Amino acid sequence: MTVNVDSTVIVQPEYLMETKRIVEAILFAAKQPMTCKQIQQTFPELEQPGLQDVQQAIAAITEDYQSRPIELKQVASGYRFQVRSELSRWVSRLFEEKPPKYSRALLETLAIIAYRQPVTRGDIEDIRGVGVSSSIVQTLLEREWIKVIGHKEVPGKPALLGTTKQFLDYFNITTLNELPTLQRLDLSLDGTPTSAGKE
Amino acid sequence: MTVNVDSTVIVQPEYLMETKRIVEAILFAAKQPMTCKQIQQTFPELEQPGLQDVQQAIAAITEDYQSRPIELKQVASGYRFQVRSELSRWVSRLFEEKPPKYSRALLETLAIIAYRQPVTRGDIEDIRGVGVSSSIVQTLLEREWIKVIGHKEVPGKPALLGTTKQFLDYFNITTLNELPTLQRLDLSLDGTPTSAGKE
Amino acid sequence: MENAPEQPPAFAMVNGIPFNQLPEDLYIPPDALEVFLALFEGPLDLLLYLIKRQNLDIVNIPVAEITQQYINYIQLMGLLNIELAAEYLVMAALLAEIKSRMLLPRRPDAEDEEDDPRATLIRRLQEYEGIRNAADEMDQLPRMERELFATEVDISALAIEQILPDIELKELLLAFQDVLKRVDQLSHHQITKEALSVRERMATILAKLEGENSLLFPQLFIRKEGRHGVVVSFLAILELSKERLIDIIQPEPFAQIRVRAASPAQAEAEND
Repeated sequence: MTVNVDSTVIVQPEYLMETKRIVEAILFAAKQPMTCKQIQQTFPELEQPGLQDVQQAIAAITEDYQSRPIELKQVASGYRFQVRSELSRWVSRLFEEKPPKYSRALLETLAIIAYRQPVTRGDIEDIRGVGVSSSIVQTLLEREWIKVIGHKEVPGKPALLGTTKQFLDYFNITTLNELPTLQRLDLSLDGTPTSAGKE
Repeated sequence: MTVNVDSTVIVQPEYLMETKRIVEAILFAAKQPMTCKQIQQTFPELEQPGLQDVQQAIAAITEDYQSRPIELKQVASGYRFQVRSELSRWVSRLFEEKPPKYSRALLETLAIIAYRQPVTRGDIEDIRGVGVSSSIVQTLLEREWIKVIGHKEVPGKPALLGTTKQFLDYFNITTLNELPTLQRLDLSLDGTPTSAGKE
Repeated sequence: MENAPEQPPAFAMVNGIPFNQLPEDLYIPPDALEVFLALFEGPLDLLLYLIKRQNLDIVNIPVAEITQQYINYIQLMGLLNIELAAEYLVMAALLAEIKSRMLLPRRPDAEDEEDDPRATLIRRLQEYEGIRNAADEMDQLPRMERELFATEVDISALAIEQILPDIELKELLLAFQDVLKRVDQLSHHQITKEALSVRERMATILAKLEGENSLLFPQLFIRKEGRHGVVVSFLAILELSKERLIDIIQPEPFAQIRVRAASPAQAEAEND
């Protein structure tokens, strides 16, 4: 604890350690994004702050890091500290492995699941007009970007696929609404083109 | 750097600020401690700051985090950010998990060491008929249930493993003689629904 | 393009050269063309490409023309031995069907879009185009490991009590029994109290020798254990010697017998 050096140093009893300080430590120590609730419950049982206190602490911390090269960011499954994207040019050099590049087939499959969920593999094949390789679905499942969210009540009970919070986290967004708008042309055949529709 | 407090405030040239910002980002993103040299070499070749600049940046960052719940700390292999130890009490609940269960392989390895000591890893592999992962041996060593009690005089000088006093204490026995024998097991397990028992 | 005006638009640009015909001329390295053609993600993708290349609107596809181009393409793919998914052929058949139906006079009462044979195809093309664009845009989003990096803050300074798994003595024995069951040459009666105490004594003696240059033979016995203890220690020493874990030395006749650990470098004892 640093001190306002005005003669009287108030030694804080341990249990009075500021909520904000603890919230910050929890966010830094956690290996995945943390919701307010999760942060609250990390405190020892009898010392848990109110959710509003946690929220306030988060706002204050976000403010504190405004000028630093890292930021406290809200994604789908909570808050996490991350390096600001404008520094990626330097930071990416830390890692010998190039970030994974995903094939068009994988990205299209992922986009269909994201925008049209819940969908079956058959639905994906209908939209893309071509078979879906199981290795693509496997990769997406393993990355935990998609999951089976049910089964369709048709013969064969095919799995219905949807996206996960981890998918949103990975792409740095909080909800599916933040995905790029799906542009769709109208279906009129009378020659009037392109009144763009939104999903 | 903030140290020489002789009234003259030196305005830092901007490129120095930038360096500091990048160094901070690198330290936050790195998965292991970073030396000054490693930090320097993370910069693109034509933009690498001097080692002294890196050193200065580190000093400034250390200063900046003085009042925060994390600190930039120098350890044997370089610098890294770490959560301050005084926050253990609050943060530790993040990492408390249900105790895991030891694998079959670990139990068998421990049993062989207990009943057949002193044995080498090779001996254990011979008896089990499969390789012994070093992480299992490591776990048992860390748990202080086994120790290296010598080395076998054969090529490679493999370590000879035996059980420890802590091992006896854990099982609440005073000597290895008190380890149950198979005969006794057969008696005591008579009628109990375990996988073992009669052939 | 500076080609003859009558020529149809290029099928493909390879190294900047427009490519108009099946590869009879050897200008075009077939490999490059193969790579180019293999880029298509399916029949819809290829169709979209053909339409976009001519700046045509999806809703006004000149079916006859596009069908011809499409068929040219899949012939080309066949010629180059690009593995052609069945979907391409299905699409060719569909196009041909639409084309033939477009040639027939429309019934006057069939104003419905439903009856336009192109409707389904157009809807699918539009849907696919939307997804294709969305996939492109999604690929541009900043994402972890590429533009964004998690912060890695060490927690080793924290005192975190790790809860370790518990095991019971019985489990240990069961594990050992399982091992023995798997190994034919070992049988139950070898695991006797006697053998175990010799084994334990072997470990004790090795531990005693650790850090010592050598010990006198009698130092390895504990008098107060009595006859039984002496026998156990003696058996342990013989066993250790047999397994070449210790050396028994007598420098000259009738000199005191000494025992030392077989490993000369005692210091190594801790690291394996």
